[in-house]
Amino acid sequence: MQTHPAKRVEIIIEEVMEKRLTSALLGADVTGFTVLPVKGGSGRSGHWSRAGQVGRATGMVSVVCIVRPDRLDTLLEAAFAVVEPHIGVVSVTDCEVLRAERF
Amino acid sequence: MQTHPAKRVEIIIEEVMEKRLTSALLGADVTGFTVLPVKGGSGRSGHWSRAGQVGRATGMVSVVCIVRPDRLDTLLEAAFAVVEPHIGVVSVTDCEVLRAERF
Amino acid sequence: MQTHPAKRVEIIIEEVMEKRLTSALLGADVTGFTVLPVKGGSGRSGHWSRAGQVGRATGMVSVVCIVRPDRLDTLLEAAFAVVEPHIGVVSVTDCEVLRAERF
Amino acid sequence: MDLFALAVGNLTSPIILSFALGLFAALARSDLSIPEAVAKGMSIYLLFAIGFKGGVAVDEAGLSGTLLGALLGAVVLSFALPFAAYALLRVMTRLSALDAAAVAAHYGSISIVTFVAGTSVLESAGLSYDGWMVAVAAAMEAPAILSALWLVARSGGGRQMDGELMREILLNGSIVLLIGSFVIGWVTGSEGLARIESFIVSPFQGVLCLFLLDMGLVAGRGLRNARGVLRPGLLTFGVVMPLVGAASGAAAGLILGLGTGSTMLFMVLGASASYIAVPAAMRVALPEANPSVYLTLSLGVTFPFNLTLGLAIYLAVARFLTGG
Amino acid sequence: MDLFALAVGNLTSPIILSFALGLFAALARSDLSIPEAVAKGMSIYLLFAIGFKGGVAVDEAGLSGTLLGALLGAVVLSFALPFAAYALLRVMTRLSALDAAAVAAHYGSISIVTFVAGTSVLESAGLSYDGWMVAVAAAMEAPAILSALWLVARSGGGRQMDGELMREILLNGSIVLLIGSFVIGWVTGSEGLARIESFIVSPFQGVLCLFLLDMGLVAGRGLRNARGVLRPGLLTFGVVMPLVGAASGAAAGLILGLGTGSTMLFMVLGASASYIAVPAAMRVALPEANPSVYLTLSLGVTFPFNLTLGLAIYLAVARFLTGG
Amino acid sequence: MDLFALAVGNLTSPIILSFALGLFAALARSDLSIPEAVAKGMSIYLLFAIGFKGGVAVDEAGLSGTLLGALLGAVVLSFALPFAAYALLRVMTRLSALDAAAVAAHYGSISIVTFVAGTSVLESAGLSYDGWMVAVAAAMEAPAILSALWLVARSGGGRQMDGELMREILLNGSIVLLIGSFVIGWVTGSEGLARIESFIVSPFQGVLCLFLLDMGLVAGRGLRNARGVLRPGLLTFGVVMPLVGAASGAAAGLILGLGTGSTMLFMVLGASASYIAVPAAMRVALPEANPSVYLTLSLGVTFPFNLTLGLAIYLAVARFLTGG
Ligand SMILES: Nc1ncnc2c1ncn2[C@@H]1O[C@H](COP(=O)(O)O)[C@@H](O)[C@H]1O
Ligand SMILES: Nc1ncnc2c1ncn2[C@@H]1O[C@H](COP(=O)(O)O)[C@@H](O)[C@H]1O
Ligand SMILES: Nc1ncnc2c1ncn2[C@@H]1O[C@H](COP(=O)(O)O)[C@@H](O)[C@H]1O
Ligand code: NA
Ligand code: NA
Ligand code: NA
Repeated sequence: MQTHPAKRVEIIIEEVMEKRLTSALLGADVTGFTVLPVKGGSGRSGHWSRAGQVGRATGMVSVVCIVRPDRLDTLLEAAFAVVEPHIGVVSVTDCEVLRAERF
Repeated sequence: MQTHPAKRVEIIIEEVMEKRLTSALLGADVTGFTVLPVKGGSGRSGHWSRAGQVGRATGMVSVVCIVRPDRLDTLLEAAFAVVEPHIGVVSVTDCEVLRAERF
Repeated sequence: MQTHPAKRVEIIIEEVMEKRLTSALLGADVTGFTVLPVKGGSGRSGHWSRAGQVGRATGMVSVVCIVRPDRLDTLLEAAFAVVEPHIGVVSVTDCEVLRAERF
Repeated sequence: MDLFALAVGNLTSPIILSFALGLFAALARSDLSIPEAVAKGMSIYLLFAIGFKGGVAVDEAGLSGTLLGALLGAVVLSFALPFAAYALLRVMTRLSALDAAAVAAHYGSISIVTFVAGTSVLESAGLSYDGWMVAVAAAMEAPAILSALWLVARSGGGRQMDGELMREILLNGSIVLLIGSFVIGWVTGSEGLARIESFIVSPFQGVLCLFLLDMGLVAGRGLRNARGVLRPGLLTFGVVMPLVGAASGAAAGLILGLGTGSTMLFMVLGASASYIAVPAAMRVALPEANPSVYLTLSLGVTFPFNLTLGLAIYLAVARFLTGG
Repeated sequence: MDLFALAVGNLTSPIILSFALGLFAALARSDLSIPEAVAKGMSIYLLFAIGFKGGVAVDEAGLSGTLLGALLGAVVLSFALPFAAYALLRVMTRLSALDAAAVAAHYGSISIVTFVAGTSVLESAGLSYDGWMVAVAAAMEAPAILSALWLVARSGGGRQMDGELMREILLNGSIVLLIGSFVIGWVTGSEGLARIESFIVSPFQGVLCLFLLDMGLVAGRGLRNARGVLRPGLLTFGVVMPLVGAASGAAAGLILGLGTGSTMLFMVLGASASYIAVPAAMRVALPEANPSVYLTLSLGVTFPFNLTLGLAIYLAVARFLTGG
Repeated sequence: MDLFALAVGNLTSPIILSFALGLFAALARSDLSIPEAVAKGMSIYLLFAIGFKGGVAVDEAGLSGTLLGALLGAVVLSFALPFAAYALLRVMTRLSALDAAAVAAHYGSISIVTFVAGTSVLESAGLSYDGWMVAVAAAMEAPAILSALWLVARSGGGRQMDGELMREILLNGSIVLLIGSFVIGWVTGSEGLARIESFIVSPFQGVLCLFLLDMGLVAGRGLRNARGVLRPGLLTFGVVMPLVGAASGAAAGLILGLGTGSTMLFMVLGASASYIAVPAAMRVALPEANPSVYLTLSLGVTFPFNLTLGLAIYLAVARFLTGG
């Protein structure tokens, strides 16, 4: 089938920063993204798990964002401004999408 | 370690369409896939979140499917037939897998 | 923006093996990973869903791990030792990351 | 001024105030939220409890001949109301034929929480109702969807109703649980009730409060995201259509010769709009229809209207009509 | 016809009917489902409540010398039953040694919900039982796993039992919660019970209904996905093995001189098959064994059999044997 | 030895033992865990119930002039305590200014579960308290955050407080729900309470047990992961600071002329440390501060101390001071 090149950006970020990140994305005209829940993880600040947690201080979410290649830099800059002082991981993968007109 | 080329297909689709999509995949002999929950997102039809929702009308899921490269087209056609009139995002990434005999 | 090449490893594995896998990763000095919940799926051993399940025998999780390319083999060997006799899927994708010093 | 006092009494019940709190929190962008799993758990509890109690009531009171008539009336009403809604929408708003049909389906179907809130109002007023009204509620869930699909097909759009979708609609979780627990209640009767009474009767009102808190949160979030959608015409429809539905319900109640309580509940069923089963069916069958229109209208306008003013009005009218 | 009446009375209790409703909904492919978090929450509630009440009962009745004997008997039974199950499976079915051992582990261990349903039946029949039977239940959870691993090792397969797995099995959530709340109940006694009675006693039966609804849904889904697996031999085993287990439990009860209630519960423990702790341990220790065999058998065949017919039979037999 | 008996009585209550069970299970690395959604559901229930009951109490007893003074005192206390905590931390530990300020914010704010456990102790002792103490609790949630940010800004670090963060803090879920249900309780009064009493009053203690089981699990997991963090200086601070906070609370109670119950609760508020609202605010405003320091200290040290010994001490002191 006919596919089109695009970029898949995955931003793993603290749950408390989710709204700030998505606002920044929307502000940079990146209107398409999907937020996945995260169960737990490990990093330089240690191990954590959401099991039984009531507060939001220890959770992360994963924001997946598929964009046209020429929009990548705008996206990364918007994301970086939010992520910078915080913990979080930003990765970019090449991908192909169906229905390019949607992006 | 020895790895083998494969394709990673990610289909973000409405929860109400999940069963139809997986039936179509199984029908096309794509028997391996994993369904991830989705917390929220944004697209041309606006912002949404699963928080506190009882109904299934507003949720999405992410179906991840790793296939041998030569099975990709069959998969995409099966998926496209389901996704076409609906909202949803299909992306394909090159990957390498361990244990190629499983795919 | 300045990005750096890295590898994104995704390990879909049985929930009962999660702790063994993450211990093996930590043992191989792979300290950064994120665990995503999984809702359901299908494979050679059939269809499953977490809906209404109390026990842990039928669930899977997805462990995402972003590493420097030169750490990939260590990671795969550690993961393989755990996954080998079990069901589970390991895939590796090339990606680019911001803030390479974190990996 | 009986109606006024009733409305005020209703407005200051913990149930309504909990809904208002949720609405306020969401509009003020508080991060208060109830986990999806807890919300679903509460809805399962409410469906199970209301179905079970209905079944027990039937076991105790016996089945009058009216049940069959009421079920028939319910199906007819659910089939017919979408046509009225569709006509009103085409006149009052500028919605496309497709969107109008999708909205119309919601108003032919019912909201079980509104029904539950209606039974609460009856209890406060010391009035009883027929236990089988929960079966009547279940019977009204699905037919409206068929009318809407027919309306779309007639205007040349939409997809054909397939068997799979039909099965999904008829066996959707709410219907199965409601009917299933109704049958369980009927079979086990008051002896069964005695065993689980302190689970399904005593805490019922409290759970309803928290559930309405959640519905307020969801409705408020929907209203915030859909500001652009709610034109005056639509808003008016969201308040007028329940009155039309209630009037039809009242007619059905009178024709069937139901008592005050059951007539009021029939009005509530007519007036209420689905926000669980029908939206999900519309996503499948009419994917091109705009969900924020029908969700906002049903949950953000009609539901609060019924809860705050509607129930009081319907009770007053039902009393007047049946002399109860 | 005492047994028959009892079976019918049991079959029409809200508990069993809720299970049947879940089973029906899943087999009819309704989308009714209970969120995983809610199901887990209910199971935590049930374990906490049953453990706590057991502890309070011990505080009230005092510890007779029988407890130690009963614990010992329980461990022996749990070790021994897998051998019986394994032998039966090798004769009655064509399962591989590995699969047979994995299934056998389940039948030496226990299902706490079946135990809880057993206590419900006793209560309905106005019979009491020793509070420490919950400790006996906990003691039977794990030993069977060791027997199964030994069976596999003997036939040259499987992996060695490592310390980590041992710790996981002994400290698995259900055991810790059951024993922990048993101790809390024992320490705080009836004064503690008074403070939380309206949480753990009154709504108990109702929560059990919803939990069994969920189990029916899960069992039904499992049966649908595993149609190919359930050959006649396996099906027969799923009904015969509980009777063997119950007979062993009855023997233990008689030898220990337990009362009617406790003897019946010992039979229930012998008859029931694990569907939480053991399957998880098998996934780790015997990954090559086919999970759909043991899950379907335990949850889809033996559990419903025990719930519907088994409990009535065990009670009748226990009464006959103890003259209760 | 009144204090001693009280401490022992408190230590053997189901509530404390449930917390201990959770702590034990986590430290022993059992896989026992309560789903996040269930934990959140229980916390929503507890906030709703405690707020509602407070509001009803105000409706019944009327508002004495003390409320305004108490609110003012609460805000002052919440602003002031972080300075005391910061000074102590700089003297007793080697935390950086940033980490010290982040920890200090927690101790000026409050833990609503500790408050709830305090009301339980009062009830057991047959003492009453002013219903509006829940409003006082809500008033103490946020001000401490501002003090901490000011301390950081003064030492040249941190980020500026933006309007968005301010809104988030003031409208955070716990505050909105607590104040909201307080108002609902006040408006609907004892008539409203009667309708939902068997939901929010009877099962309250039992839900609290399960919630504390979960808190024990979370605290235990935190302690295991943060072994390196808890140096002796920090540990000592985690026990001394509550006493300082309680003393300030006692002073406030005396100045305002509160009764024994309310004075004790004021002490509890001063002594307790936030583990929900403040940590989340710190992640946003002071991302460089180490979360395992403040989470472990608040939830792993101060919370258990208050629960086990603190409450008994505060009650004894409050009785002594007010002659109650
Ligand atoms: N290399 C990585 N791959 C995937 N996730 C990571 C990685 N490093 C960190 N994370 C996630 O980000 C969180 C915070 O990381 P850190 O700031 O290193 O403690 C971790 O708990 C993980 O959930
Ligand atoms: N570019 C994108 N990247 C990731 N997810 C997307 C994207 N576009 C849409 N989605 C997801 O698909 C849903 C529906 O998209 P839409 O049809 O554009 O409203 C959104 O709410 C997102 O969850
Ligand atoms: N090709 C695949 N792509 C994605 N997930 C898979 C794939 N194969 C298996 N899985 C996941 O792994 C689980 C076990 O697979 P299997 O061992 O083949 O039964 C499935 O239920 C899926 O969740
Ligand atoms: Na209607
Ligand atoms: Na057994
Ligand atoms: Na404090």
